Formats: sequence, structure tokens, C-alpha cells
Amino acid sequence: MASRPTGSMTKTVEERDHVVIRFAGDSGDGMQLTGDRFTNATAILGNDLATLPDFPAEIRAPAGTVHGVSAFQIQFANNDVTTPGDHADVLVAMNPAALRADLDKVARGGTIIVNEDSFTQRNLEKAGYASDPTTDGTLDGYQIYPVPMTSITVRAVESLGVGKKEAERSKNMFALGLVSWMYGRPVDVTLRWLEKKFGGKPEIYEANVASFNAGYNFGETTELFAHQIHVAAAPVTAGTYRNVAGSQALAWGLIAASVRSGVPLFYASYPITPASDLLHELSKHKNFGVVTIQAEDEIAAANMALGAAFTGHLGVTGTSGPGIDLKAETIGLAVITELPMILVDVMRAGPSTGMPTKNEQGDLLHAMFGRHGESPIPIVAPSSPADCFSVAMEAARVAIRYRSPVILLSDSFLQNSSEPWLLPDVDALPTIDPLFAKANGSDFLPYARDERLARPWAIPGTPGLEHRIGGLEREDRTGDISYEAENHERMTHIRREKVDGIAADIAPLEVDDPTGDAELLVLGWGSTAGTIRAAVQRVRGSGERVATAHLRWLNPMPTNTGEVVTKYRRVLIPELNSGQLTMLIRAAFLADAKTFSKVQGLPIWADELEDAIVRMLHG
Amino acid sequence: MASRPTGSMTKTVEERDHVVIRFAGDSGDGMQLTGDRFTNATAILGNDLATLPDFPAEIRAPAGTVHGVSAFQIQFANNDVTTPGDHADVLVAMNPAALRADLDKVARGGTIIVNEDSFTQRNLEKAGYASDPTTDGTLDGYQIYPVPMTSITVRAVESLGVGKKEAERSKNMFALGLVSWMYGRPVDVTLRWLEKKFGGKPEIYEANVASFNAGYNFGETTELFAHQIHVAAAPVTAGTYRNVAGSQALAWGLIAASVRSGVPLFYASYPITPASDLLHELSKHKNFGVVTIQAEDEIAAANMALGAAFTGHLGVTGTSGPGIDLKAETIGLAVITELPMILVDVMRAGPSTGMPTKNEQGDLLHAMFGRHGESPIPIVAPSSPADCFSVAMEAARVAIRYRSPVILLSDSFLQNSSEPWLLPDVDALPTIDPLFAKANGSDFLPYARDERLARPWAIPGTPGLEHRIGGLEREDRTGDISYEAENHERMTHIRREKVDGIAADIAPLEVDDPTGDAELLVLGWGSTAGTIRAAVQRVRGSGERVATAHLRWLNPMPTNTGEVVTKYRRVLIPELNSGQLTMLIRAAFLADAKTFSKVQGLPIWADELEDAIVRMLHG
Amino acid sequence: MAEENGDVSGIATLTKKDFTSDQEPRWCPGCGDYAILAAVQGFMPELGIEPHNTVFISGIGCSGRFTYYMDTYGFHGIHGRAPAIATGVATANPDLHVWVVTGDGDALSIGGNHLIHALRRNVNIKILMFNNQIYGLTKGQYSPTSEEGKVTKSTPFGSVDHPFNPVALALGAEATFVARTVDNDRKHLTDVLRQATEHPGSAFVEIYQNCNVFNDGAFDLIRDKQQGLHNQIRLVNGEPIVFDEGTRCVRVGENGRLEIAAVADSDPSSIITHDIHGRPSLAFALAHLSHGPTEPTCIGVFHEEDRPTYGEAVRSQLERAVERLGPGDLKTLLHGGDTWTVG
Amino acid sequence: MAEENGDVSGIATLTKKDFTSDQEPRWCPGCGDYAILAAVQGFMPELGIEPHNTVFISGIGCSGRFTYYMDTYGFHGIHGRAPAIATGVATANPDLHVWVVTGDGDALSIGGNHLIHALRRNVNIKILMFNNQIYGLTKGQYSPTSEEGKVTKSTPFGSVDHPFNPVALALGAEATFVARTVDNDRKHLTDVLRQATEHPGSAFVEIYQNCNVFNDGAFDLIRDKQQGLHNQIRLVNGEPIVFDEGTRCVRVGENGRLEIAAVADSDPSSIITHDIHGRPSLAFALAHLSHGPTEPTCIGVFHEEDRPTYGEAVRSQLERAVERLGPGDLKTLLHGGDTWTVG
Ligand SMILES: Cc1ncc(C[n+]2csc(CCOP(=O)(O)OP(=O)(O)O)c2C)c(N)n1
Ligand SMILES: Cc1ncc(C[n+]2csc(CCOP(=O)(O)OP(=O)(O)O)c2C)c(N)n1
Ligand code: SF4
Ligand code: SF4
Ligand SMILES: [Mg+2]
Ligand SMILES: [Mg+2]
Repeated sequence: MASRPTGSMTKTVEERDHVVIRFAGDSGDGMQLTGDRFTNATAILGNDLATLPDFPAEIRAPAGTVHGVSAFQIQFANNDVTTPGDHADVLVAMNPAALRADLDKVARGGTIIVNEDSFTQRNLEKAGYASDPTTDGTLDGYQIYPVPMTSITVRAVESLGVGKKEAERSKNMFALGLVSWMYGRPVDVTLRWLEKKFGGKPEIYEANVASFNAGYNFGETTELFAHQIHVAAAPVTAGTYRNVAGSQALAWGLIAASVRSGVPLFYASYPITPASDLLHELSKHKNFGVVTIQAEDEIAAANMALGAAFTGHLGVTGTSGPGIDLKAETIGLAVITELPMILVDVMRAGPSTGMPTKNEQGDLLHAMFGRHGESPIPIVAPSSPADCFSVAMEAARVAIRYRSPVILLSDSFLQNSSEPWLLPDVDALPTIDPLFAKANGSDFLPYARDERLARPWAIPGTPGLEHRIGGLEREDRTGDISYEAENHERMTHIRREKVDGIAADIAPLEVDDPTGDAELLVLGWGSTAGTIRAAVQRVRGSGERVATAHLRWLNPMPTNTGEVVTKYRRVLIPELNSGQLTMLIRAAFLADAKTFSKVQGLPIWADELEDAIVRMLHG
Repeated sequence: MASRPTGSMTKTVEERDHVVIRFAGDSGDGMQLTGDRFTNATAILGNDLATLPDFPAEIRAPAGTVHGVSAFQIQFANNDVTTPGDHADVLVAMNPAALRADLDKVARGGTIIVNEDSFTQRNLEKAGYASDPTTDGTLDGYQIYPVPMTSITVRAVESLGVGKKEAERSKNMFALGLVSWMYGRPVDVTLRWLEKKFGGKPEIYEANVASFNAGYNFGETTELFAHQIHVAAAPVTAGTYRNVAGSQALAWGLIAASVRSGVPLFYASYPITPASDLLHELSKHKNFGVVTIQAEDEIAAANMALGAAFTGHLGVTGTSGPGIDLKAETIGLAVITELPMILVDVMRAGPSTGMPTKNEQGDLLHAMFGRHGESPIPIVAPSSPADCFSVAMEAARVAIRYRSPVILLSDSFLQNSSEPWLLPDVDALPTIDPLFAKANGSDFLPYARDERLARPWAIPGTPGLEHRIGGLEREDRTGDISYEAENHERMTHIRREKVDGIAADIAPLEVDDPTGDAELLVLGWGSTAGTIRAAVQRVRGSGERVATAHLRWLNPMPTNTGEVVTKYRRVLIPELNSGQLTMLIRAAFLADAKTFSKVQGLPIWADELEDAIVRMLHG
Repeated sequence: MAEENGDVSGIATLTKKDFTSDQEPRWCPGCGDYAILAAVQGFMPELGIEPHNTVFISGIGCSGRFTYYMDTYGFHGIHGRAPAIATGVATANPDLHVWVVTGDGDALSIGGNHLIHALRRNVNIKILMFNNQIYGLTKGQYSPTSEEGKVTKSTPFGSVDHPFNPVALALGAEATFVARTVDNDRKHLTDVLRQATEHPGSAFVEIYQNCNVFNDGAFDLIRDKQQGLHNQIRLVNGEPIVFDEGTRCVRVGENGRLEIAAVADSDPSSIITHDIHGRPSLAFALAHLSHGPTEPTCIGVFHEEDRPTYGEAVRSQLERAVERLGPGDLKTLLHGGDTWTVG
Repeated sequence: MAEENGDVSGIATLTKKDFTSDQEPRWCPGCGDYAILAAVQGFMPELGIEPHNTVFISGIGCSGRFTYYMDTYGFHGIHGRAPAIATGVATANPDLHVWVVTGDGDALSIGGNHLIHALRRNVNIKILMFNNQIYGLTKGQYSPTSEEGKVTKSTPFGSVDHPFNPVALALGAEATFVARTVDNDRKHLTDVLRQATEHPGSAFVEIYQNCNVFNDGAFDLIRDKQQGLHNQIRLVNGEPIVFDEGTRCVRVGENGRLEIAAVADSDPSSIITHDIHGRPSLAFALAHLSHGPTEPTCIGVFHEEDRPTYGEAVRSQLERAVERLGPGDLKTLLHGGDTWTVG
């Protein structure tokens, strides 16, 4: 190893259960990288954690303005972490704009570390500050640490012969070093990574190492920080872990399904925030035989995926709100042609273009009903970044077994945030038999069905199975066009029964009701799982009896869902929408479920939900 | 008048309350015209009536085949007629294919008149008959009248110098003449129409008159028919009537809204069965300043209409299932830009291409939820062909007043069928004030709102009101782009409240519960109104107490809807789908409503529904 | 079906019957679609490609029904999207022979975007566009190829839309093979289809097709045995462009422009020699000699160009990825980043 | 805002400020969009059209934000649909001056169909396509104008798509005005915009726009003050096409083909004189001299053609309908068929 921080441990250490840190700076300041590295060191230390990058809107605003702020938040703890945290204990603000943008995300009394050098008149103005908030009383009530990060960094690398610009650019490593010291993160991990990344460019490498060390040593040696904070490792299942973001996990789950079924993966998509990362990730893995196409639009993407499904591939198309609208007609075609296909909808705040970088769970009812005619489709939603992996495999399993399009409802939060993932035993992953049709000498009936009501998947190139499919109503069994009244009704019922029948093939709804006599059920779906877990833990901590359950399959719901929701006197459904699951539950089971609704483009905070649960229990 | 039938009334006359007649023949046989003329004569006689054309699938099949059969059905009565009739009392079959295609639509014991001349070996084969059904016992149990229509017609016109082909072609007039005699329809009306239509071509005119008279006289003079049937006029409100099909009424309603608001009508559409007739009808009336555009696709059509709405026109776009899917994204844009626009969805049997010429009410939930994000929209549905007129005006009123897109859910049945319409007093039609924004010197706030939460409609060309709108979330009042969390939630609520608030501006749900103590409510929407009325009349006739109500607005529902549906112990909702309104009612009011579902591309028959009501009452 | 599972008995045994499904065609009597169907079914056997390796994909329109009548694999898609479905099929399995059957509305109105993108990508699909200058299936509205002023159900006062020139549009979209033929000239049609099949990549073939119900006679000037003689400018690669029984020609006029002239009045060196393999601008100029079949009009192959097909390019990229990264291994993928092991 | 209600104070008083909204532009520092915005805002006053009679309509993309910075009426639509919205606006009210601002992805990928249809219809809209050969807003995927082999986020192994030539595509789509210019040559840009504005009907203007973040330098060969001198083929109507400081020219070669040659080696009569008003095939050939800005490339107006605008055609049809049928009267309409009166 080139070098490492020189400071020795001379300060006191304070124990904490959990900490939330937020790194914020200009888009060009490398905050995502900083956060990412900190996350890694934290994961390796054995803390449980959850992270959330918080990008600015798509267009890069002029440097130094509030619109250009990019932030990264991480919560880590000595126990189960379910969310990236409601409010930050520590904010690292690289410039005034970052402070201005994120101050309201810091817990009252929290710590704020600012890059003093950037608090120039000009930058204050750009951020819209009339006077310096670090001195004018704005930050009263916070612990504020001004650190001249830029100048120390520049000084630290002076001797290395890198230009001033390069030197300044490595100030994020200074911040990383400083915070690493504060929380006793391992140094080696970061240094090793720097070597791997910049090994080929010795000057840059040296500069980054020097900055990182300078930050670390600054913490150790200056009087500014009284003590280090220690967060013990979380007790976790033994095994090999990595940190994974939802977009990676989802992509890998699709690849795994392809490997374990022998059905090649075909991904057609049109770029759109926040779904584009799936396209980016999958196109890296062409050595798995993954075909990726950037189509001319979402309609084309869906039709290409459907054409590939017809051809014996696992056809997948991913998009977000505006794009899923456009795919509606094609999804209907997939429903009537009964081909295995996955539609990934990475939800974002709507309606219309809405707030493309913000989160929402607004598309559930659209997924259920967003096609003309009676057009049922299975819908599944992951509950955490790592869960995207198994949900992707599950979606593929159902799509292939049932010859059906499946909608996978992810969201912006799941896509972008990350968590440690206990890597599965690859050989123990489920296999999926595509059961391609084979000619057997008798007349081929493309719409005959097996016990699951699945029709044959007869792929072009197979002799003897030539047949024609399409969007006009099919005759039962033969698949010929039919305008016959009873046939249409029969086919309508079959399509619905097939989807409903999947309920027999999925896990029942698991209820977590430790005392067995809870009054209230908190029912969730999708990315709110973590918050719900946290909030329920808190209210249970104060002695309340609350049950919780989480729906992975939204259509069909597990067979025991009705039983579960009607068992509890009160049902609260937290949703990042106006009550979409609530409406399905009410209609299906006539249960008087209520919504905890938040439509702000933000996650639900555990404390908000805690309040709501308590209110419902006692209100 | 050139001439008129010569026969004198020598036969007995039988009284009937109502009669259902079905004319069926090859696509080239002119059955729609025949039906249309019979309808006219019937209307003028003062019978109440309802009609339904039944076209073959879009492509013309070879002449003489079952796929090429075109039929027209009419029910007329001495009282309120609500449907074109479940089963025909009389079928006129111009060839074997027509008989084969429509036999199951004839009431057991009904009358079948066939064109004997067409029952040749060749035609029987084309229709798929192995032997002659008129003689082989197939028609046992029906009253069958073989009439050599072609040969009599040819003989009747022999002397007029028309070619054989022309002569044969006028055999539909023979059929019309015969049936006109059977039901004592006025002769003058038809003769006058023939004169108007063929006045310029004397030979054709004479031939048609001669055929018509020959048919009429054939009834009067031959021994074949023992008696005429008389159906007395229905007691109706005084006034001027015309027969109107839903597509006409809807088009005229839009024109009327334009005239009564002074807002020019702009209709952009892409052809699709069964919505194309709206485009056809509207493009005839350019002298009302109606702009019609056949767009390159449905997406373009919707965007053109939206652009026109922005420009101060009443932007309307009409389509059917596959097309409404494609418009989803644009409807979302209309929701967030809050512009007055009407989306007409003429529903047809789905999913996907489905059965394009068949009817269904499958798009209600799609209309409600078929866009990503929280994107509420008002939805209104006409209940009869003539009702399309006032529903179109109503949709325009709400769109303009509330600056909101509105979905008008019509269907294939409403579009194609017709009924007598008491013409409204044009000067008494409601007026609509567009309340265009005007500059008043102060800063213009495009997202400030009036008491109905409607924002200003500030149209390009107005000095001082320059402003920018779009699909990104808007800041309250200013309309600037906003990513602010609370603003987004506020706007989400405002959009919903605005739509919900329309409830205060529409008629309450009217319940028809004559005894006031009904156990069961039959709740309907859309085109099933007639069947529901008929079925409820019947069960009431047998002493049952049944209430009925019909929802014109599906979103928002009238304010008293919850009160109504929870008042009755049982609620039955007949729908041409799997229970879409039922699901909304259950979710909104936790009422245990049940669906009477029919998904066959056919109307619900009154007797089926009658059975279902009785079963529910006593089952 | 042509043969049973596995028993692929070879080229010689294929006949028209092997490509004819059991569904009875249901176009209007007299429709030009029948002739095209017969020509295609008749011509397929000579390609020596088995029905099970052939896929027909169509959109919605009268032409869309074509798929049902071919005893091959078939996908009757939704309106306008056939080129996209076909891109999926042809890219997923580049060994298949993929045909797209579409109409002037399907391909150029709602489907215009997919068409131009499939062409620029050079997806290996043969696109047969049945141009009847009308919407047949929806019973008679004008289409993007209908002439200005056309009176139809949707334009009772006449259309105000200027039509596309499909060949020019395809050329503008970087098509690598562009041709035009007519429904009732079986030899010419078959000949063009043969060249389209031999071309590696997208082939765009416009077929003038008579809709005798809603637009009868639209192509008579070109299609009629008599009139056609004078008005068809038959393009033959490598030959001078002369027509009208040798009396008229296409020559280079002022400032490089092409024009129609009498052979007698023309300097032989100014007469254009047809060259399908050069830059597409010659083909474009030929397409613009007439705007629609109301004047002398070129038929035949306008342009052909060599470019890697999309399917092959994608496939070879997959192969190169394996060469570069090794065959995909799940364990390597999942364990690829920073990992740590607990207990 | 330029003026208060009613107080339209006339052409002379309009300034750049009247067209500048209160929203601060938020593109990346250095983005070519700034230069175009400045040019447009600077040029609008000289047209003498008041802001309230001007409408800017954009799609989604970095370019789409343009609308917010113009103090005119504006509609920031959805991705790819701006030409359709604009068709609605320009047809509903042909007196408005309607501009479309779009990107290479917005216009040519998702929006390709609306673009080509707006062009063939000759809707009176001025389409400014900011071509940066990349998807900027979604952070760097290749676009339909990106060169083959391009490595981007979505194509880590290089793109296999052959790009469009936007000018050729527009010509293939029957455009009546087609031009190309560059973001950083304000004079040329303004000049082209002026001609576009004067043209009655659709004007398609491709603007080479540098995306300094995701595709920096893509147009340097043409756009750079030094290199541009040698590689810009500036088209001037009625003048011989020579460039590279007069040393090179475009001439008619063998079989009517255009080619680039040294002036010194060329027979003066073979050098093409630019003629924007003839058949579009000359323009097409000029567009095909290069495929993308990696060789000498034409800029300026390629083609202009007179055709009635869509809005005027629609309006005059309404007027003729009134002449023919009389002004619409509701009572006449409703009572127009067979009626009967009861009681
Ligand atoms: C999304 C959608 N829009 C509209 C239609 C209705 N439609 C079916 S075919 C067609 C046009 C057919 O014209 P063309 O492609 O020229 O085919 P042709 O019938 O003339 O062969 C239309 C508008 C549809 N099926 N789907
Ligand atoms: C229906 C839909 N699909 C995808 C997107 C995402 N999206 C926004 S802009 C864009 C492409 C932008 O590229 P371009 O038009 O070249 O504009 P630039 O940003 O380069 O100016 C995409 C794919 C969207 N907003 N809507
Ligand atoms: S409508 Fe025209 S194109 Fe369609 S089947 Fe009939 S003749 Fe052929
Ligand atoms: S991403 Fe590119 S095009 Fe977009 S604003 Fe930045 S520099 Fe301009
Ligand atoms: Mg056609
Ligand atoms: Mg771009």
C-alpha cells in the first residue's frame, strides 16, 4: 500500500446504534462517488446499511446553484437498517448551495461540516444567501464545523505536480477521509480501490491518496472534533455480501433467470429516467447472450420484446411512467397472444412528465387496468434494492410458466438506492423449464392448455408447429380467429382464471404479528417496506400491538389475503400515492382499509408513519 | 305520386304490443337501407322503436357466405321501447347464409320469410348447408314463408327496360314492400323517399317503386299471409321527432356545444371502427367552422386536439380501444396542463384488436386509471343513442368550465343503433361561457384558480397573457416548473378535488323505486340502460319490488351515490364486462354489489337480466 | 404442414401447398391482395426455405390478414407495429426469414416511425407494402398516399394533405433496398421479391395494389395492360432508362436534374443508365420523376446497398463480448464487485 | 411582458427583452443551447411579430426547456409530440407564428412519425432541431444521428445502428423547406432562421449543437472556426457550389452523380449551381455528399418549395363550406332529416 494516514488514535470514542450521513455538493463535486466509497467501507465493517442517492433534475444547472446540488445519504447501524434514514445526523456540505438545499434534511441538533473555502461572497449569492449562514445565526441549534477543505487539499497535493484544478477536484477525498476518521471506517478498502481505479495514472492516484489521508489526519489531529463515533457491526447471517443497488439487482435477476431457464434474454428499451440504468447495466453483459436494443420509442421496445418472446426469448422491456402509457396497447397484445414477457415499470412522480427524478408509487392501478378491454396481467413488486433480484427471477418464472406478460413495478427509490446483499448460492437458484412445444405428429393446437391454463410456446424454427397468432380474439384450442360470442366469453374467463390461478403458485401473505392479538394491520407493497418495518418496530417498542404484512404479488394477491385483511379491525396501507392498493383491497374484500398517503416525491419517513399508526390506534 | 300498391285491405288485422323484425342478407343486398326505410315509416307512424345494424367483420367476405351477412334489427311498440329486442319475431332472410347466420336470433315459433329463389344448391353450399333447411326439418317449429322474391321482382320490372342486374338489385324493395304490408306501414313515406333519392334516374326510380309495390301487393293478394299485424302508436310527448343514431347525436351534440359556447370545434382523429363515423359525420359540417383532421395516428390526434385546446378551441379526439391506449400519455398531459378537451372512447370488444365490430363496456377502469401517476379525469357515459347529444353537450360544459379533459365513454351499440329523438328547442339549449382570460395589467398567474378550482384559459394571440405550460409539475398559481415536495402534494390534491368537485355541478343520482321499499337496486351505466329498463319493467310486472338507477357520470359520481347504493340490501350491476363499475362501487362505498356480467360482444338480453334479478331476489 | 418434426425432406419437395394455410382468404372478390398472395405462395418454394424457418408478420388492415393464409409462423400484430415486432424476431433469431406485410396506412401513417427506423437499421426483413392509396379495412378513408383533393368518407370536401412518395421516403430513411412493383404483374412482382430476398438486410417493396371497392382503378395508368405499356418506366440495373416502347427516356438535364424526354431528342450520353448500387440520390431523383401513379412512373428496383444487417451485427457483438469477457458466469457476475464475508 | 392588454405599441419598440422570460436558463455551462437561445431572442424582434402572437412548442430533452425562456406563449409537450401539438395550434389559428424546438432524439427517434407527417402536410411551423447526436437530458445515450460504433451508456460495446441523415429524411418526407446551420455561427443561424420564417409552411432547420458534456466536439470539423473554413460547403441559392476558400467544388460526375472535386480539375460547366427551388433531388444529392459532419458538409438552405400551407388549406375549406352550405345553423342541422311531429 502506497501510504496511509499517519494519525494515531488519541481521541475518545462514542458508541451509537445508528447514524445517518448525508454528503452534498455540486454535481461536479463527486458526491455520489464519495457516498459510494463510504458505503463500501461501512459494509465491509459489517454494519447494516441503506443508501439513497439524490440527484438533481436532469439538466445540469450552473455550478454553485441550488438546482445543481447532488447528494448521497446513508444510514448504517448495529442492527437491521430498513431505510436510508429520515433525517441526517451529519451533513457534509461542499458549498453554500448544498447547505441551502439540504439543511431541512438535517436532524435538529445535527452536525454540519462545511467546506469553508467555498463560502465566498459569489457562492453565497449563487446559492441565494444574503449573508453567511455559518455566521449569521441560521445554523443556531446545529453543531457546525467549518473546514477549509479546498485549501488543505491543494496544499496536501502541492508537491505532487498535479494541476490546481485536479488538486481541487480531489477535495471530495478529503471529505471522505475526514468522515472516515469520524466513524472509524477502514482505510485500506478505500486505498485499495483508489489504486485499482487510478493505478494507471500515478499522479492522480497520489493526489487522491494524499487528499484522503489529509482528511483523515485532519480529523485525528485537529482540535475540531472531540471524539470518534463507533457503530458496532450488525448481527447478520453468515455468508458473502456485497452492496447492491436495485437497478443492478434487477438486471442480474433477469440474467439469472435467463441462465437458469436456458431462455436467452432480450431487452428492448427506450431511455427514460429512472429506468435507463437497467438498459445500461444489461448492455454490459452481452457475454451472457443478452441482446439489448435501444428502440426508437417505447412502443417499438415493447413490440420488439414481444417479437423476441414469440421467437423463444425472454422478452423484457423496461420504462417509467410516460413510457408505460405508450406500451399499453402492446401489453394488451401480449395478453391476448399469451407470450412470456416482462414489463418493468420503474415508477416516478407523475402525472405526465411530473417530477422525473422523484419517487412515487403512482402506477399500480395503471398496471392493473391500464389497457382497454378485459386484460388481466400478473403484477409483482420488489420491496428492497436487493429484493429486485429475486423478484426479477420470480417474474420470469411466472412469465415463462404461464406464457403471460408480467408487470414488475419497481420505483425510483428501489432503483437508485442500495443495501448489503447476502449473495445467493448460484447453484441453488431455482431453475425454470421453458417447456418449448415439440411437434408430435398430430395437429398442433396453439391455444390448447395445460393444467395451469398455459398454452404451448412453439417457437419459429420448429418444424411442424407453424401457426399464426395475433390480436383478434382467438378460438379456444385452435387459435384461429373467432367472432363467436360464447368463445369470446370463454376466452375472457380463461385469461382471467389463468392469472388468478397464479395465486396457487406463490407464497401466501406472511403476517408479522408477534403478540397474535394486534388491533391494527399495516399492509404495504413495494419500496415502503423498509419504512413500514422501521415504524412498526418503533410503535411496538412503545408497547403497541401492531401487525404488518407486505404484498409482493399485487395481482393475483396471495390466496390468504382476504383472510388476513378482514381479520384485523383496522387496516392501514401506507402508499406513495392517493390510495391505490387501498382501493383494490377495499373492492376485493370489503375491508375498511385506510391509506396513509404521501405524494411529495419523497419517501415516507418512519416517524410520520409512526405517528399515523399511533393516531389510528388511539384516534 | 307515381303509383301506389293496388291491393285493397281484404285480410284480418291482429293487434300486437310490440314486434321485432330482422332483415338479413348479403352485404350487397341493401339490408341496412331496407331497415332504415322501414324504421322511418315506423317512426312516422308514431311507434316507439329502437334499432341495431349488425355489420359483418370489416373485410367483405365472398358473396353468399355466412361471413358476408349484414343484418338490421328493429323493435317497435305501442309503448316505451328500450332495446332493439332480444329475439326477432320475424326474420327476412335474403339467402341461405343469412338464414344460417341469424336463425338463432329468431324467437322460437317466430316467422321466417326467405327469398326462395336464392336457395340454390350453390348458395346452400356456400352457406354450409348440406341440404335445404326450408324443407329438411331444420325449421320445424318456425313459421316459414318461402317467397320467390327475385323472380317476382324481375318480372315486375321487366317492362321498364332496366337490366337484369339492376332488376335483381331492387329485390330489397320487394322485401320492404312485403313487410310494410304485413305491419301496415305507410306507403307514402317510402315512395316519397324513393322519389327524392332516384328522382334523377327515372328508370331506377320506377324499378324500385315497382318492386316495392310488388312486395306490398304480394302480401295483400296471395294466400300466403293470413292477416296483417297492427301495432298502435306509442303515447309520446308532443313535439317534432327524428330518428337518430348515436354517432350522429354525439357529433351534433359537440357542434351544439360549440355553437352555444362560441368556442370553435376542433376534431382530430385516426380512423378506427366503430369511432370513425364520428369523424365522417363531423367532417360534413365544416360550415359550422368545425375543423376535422385525420391525423397520422391516435397519439397525434390527441396532441393536435390538445394543441387546439391551448389555442382556444374545443379540442376533441375520438377513438376506440386500441386508440385510447395510445392516447394515455397525452391524456396525462391534458390533466396536468388543465385544458378543455374531450376524449371520446367508443368501446368495442377487447382485449387488443379483439372483435372490432362487437360491443363491450370494457374500458371503464382504463378510463379511470389508464395513465401513470395520480391523474384523475371526469368520465361521462350516454345511455341511449339520442342521449349522446346531451351527454356530448354536458361533457363540453364540464371540460370548458373546469378546464379539464373529459372522457366520454360511448360504445359500439350506442354508436350504431338509433331511436326516435324528440328534437330539442335549439334556443333553449344551455349556453356555455368560455370565460377566456383577459389581461388586467397585473402579473398573469396561469395556475391561479376560481371557486371551481379552474385555472384561466389564456389563449395565444391575447396580449399580456404570454405564459408557458407543460407536463412537468407546475408551481401552484405561477405555473412555473416546481420540484418542491409540498407543492407537488398540493397540486395532486387540487387536481383530484377539482374533479371531485364536479359532483356539485351535476344531477344527483335518480332512483326509480315506485313502491319505495325495494330490496334490490339494479344500478347501470352506459348502453345497458334500455335492457335494464325493460328487465325491471318485466320483474315489476310479476309483482317484484325492484329499484333502478343509472349513472351518467362515472367520475365523479353524484354526491348521493353512496347513500343510494348503501340503502338497498342488494345491489346488482349489469355490465358488458367482468364487473368494472362494481369494483368502483365496492371500493368507494363498501357495498356488497354484485355484477351481472356478459362478455360476448352482444347486448344483454332483457330476459337474461330478468332471470338474474329474480334469482338475486329469491336465491 | 410441410413436414413432420425433424423430417426436413429438402428443397425439391416444397410446393405452393406447403405455404398455404387452411384458412380461407376473405378479401373482397376482385381485391388485388389475392394476386399478391398467389404470387407469394407460388414463389416461396423456389427459395428453398422451409415454412418453419419463415415468419410472416403483419399489421392491421386488409393486407394484415395475409399472415393467416401462409402456412408459416405468423404474427398478426397491432396497427403499425409490424416492423418493430419483426425487428424483435429477426434480431432474436437471425436465421429466420422474416417478412412484413403492411398497408399504406399501416406502414406510412401510424407505423411510419417504425418503418423508417427498421430501414435505417437494416434489419433483415422484407417489407411488402400493399399500397392501395386508401384505408380498406376501415372502409374507405384516405391514406398518406392518397392524392390531394381526394374525396373519401373522412374528407367529403376533399383531402388537403400532400401525400408521401413511399420510395422517396424509404430512401430518405437510409433504406438499403427499395423497389416498386404491381399486384397484377406476377412476373415482375416475383422478380422483385426474388431480388429482395437475395438482398441481405431490409428490403422495402411498394406494391401498387388495387382496392376495387374503395379506390378502384387508382393505378390503371401503370397497372393496366394497355396503358401500363406507355407509362411504366421499368428500371433494369446497368441498362439505359428508356420506356414507352423505346420512344422515351430519362436523361440528365440542366444543372444535373433528371427529366423525361423523347429518345429522338436526346443525346445518347445524356440518357441515364440505371445503377442500383451507387449513391441513393439517383434513385431519389427517379422516384421524383412522378409523384404518384398519375404520370409515367418507375417500377423495379431503385436502389440496393451493402450494409451489415442488424441481426448479424448484434449477434457478432454478442460473440465478441464472449471473446473479450469470457462466457457469462453467474457467480462471477454476482461476486464481481466489492464483497465481504461474515462469519 | 412586452406590452399590456390592447396596447400593442408596434414593431419598432420590440427588443430582445420582450422575448426573454423571467426564468433563468439551466443548461450545462458551455452548452450550445445558450447560443441558439441568444440568437433566437435577438432575432425575433426584427420579425415584427409580437410575443403574444408567437408560440413556442417543444418536446422533452435539453432543447425542450427552450420554451420556458421565451416570453411568448409556450407549450412544453411530451416527448416527440411537439409537431403534433404544433399542428393543432397552427391549424386552429393560422394567424399565429408557431415554432417547434426539438432534439435529435425527440424529433427523429420517438417523434419521427409526427415530424415526417407535419412536413408532408406543410403545416406552417418552423422546426428547429437541435442535433447534438446524443441524448442529453437522459445523460448520454446514443441518438438516431449518432455515428455507428458510438460508445455510450447504452452501447458500451459500440452502437450498431446506422444513423439518419436528417436533411435527407426531411426531403424524403416532402418537406418544403430544409436547411442546416450551426449553433455558434450566429450570422448564419440568424440568416437561415430568417429564410425559414419567410417561407410559408413547414421549415425544417437542423442545427448542429454542441453538447459539451456528453458529446463534446462532435461537430468540430464543421463548427470550429478554423476547420469549418475548409469543411463547410456553404449553399447559396443561384451560386456555384464552391468551398474550402474557393479550391473545391461540387460537380456533376458520371451518370449524373454529384461529387466533390478540386475546382482546378473541373470543367466550370460541370460545377453545380445551387438552386433551392427545383426538384428536391438536387438537395437530396447534396445532403448525401456526406453522411454526418465527419467530412465536408453542406450548410445553408437545401431546398424550398411552394405549396399551400395546411392551416390555410383547412381554413379555406371552412370558408368554402360556408359558401356552399350557408353558415351552420343548429336548427337546420337537427331538423335536416326525416322528421315527424306528434300532437
Ligand atoms: C391503434 C389502431 N388504430 C386504428 C385502427 C383501425 N385501423 C385498422 S386498419 C386501418 C388502416 C388500414 O389501412 P391500410 O394500412 O392502408 O390497409 P388496407 O386495409 O388498405 O390494406 C385502421 C385505421 C386499429 N386497428 N388500431
Ligand atoms: C415517453 C418518454 N420516453 C422517454 C423519455 C425520456 N427522455 C427525455 S428526453 C429524451 C431524449 C432527449 O434527447 P434529444 O431529443 O436528443 O434531446 P437533448 O437532450 O439531446 O437536447 C428521453 C429519452 C420521456 N421523457 N418520455
Ligand atoms: S376493402 Fe379493398 S383492399 Fe380491402 S379486401 Fe376489399 S378490395 Fe381489398
Ligand atoms: S447535457 Fe448536453 S445538451 Fe444538455 S444542457 Fe448539458 S451540454 Fe447541453
Ligand atoms: Mg391501404
Ligand atoms: Mg440530442
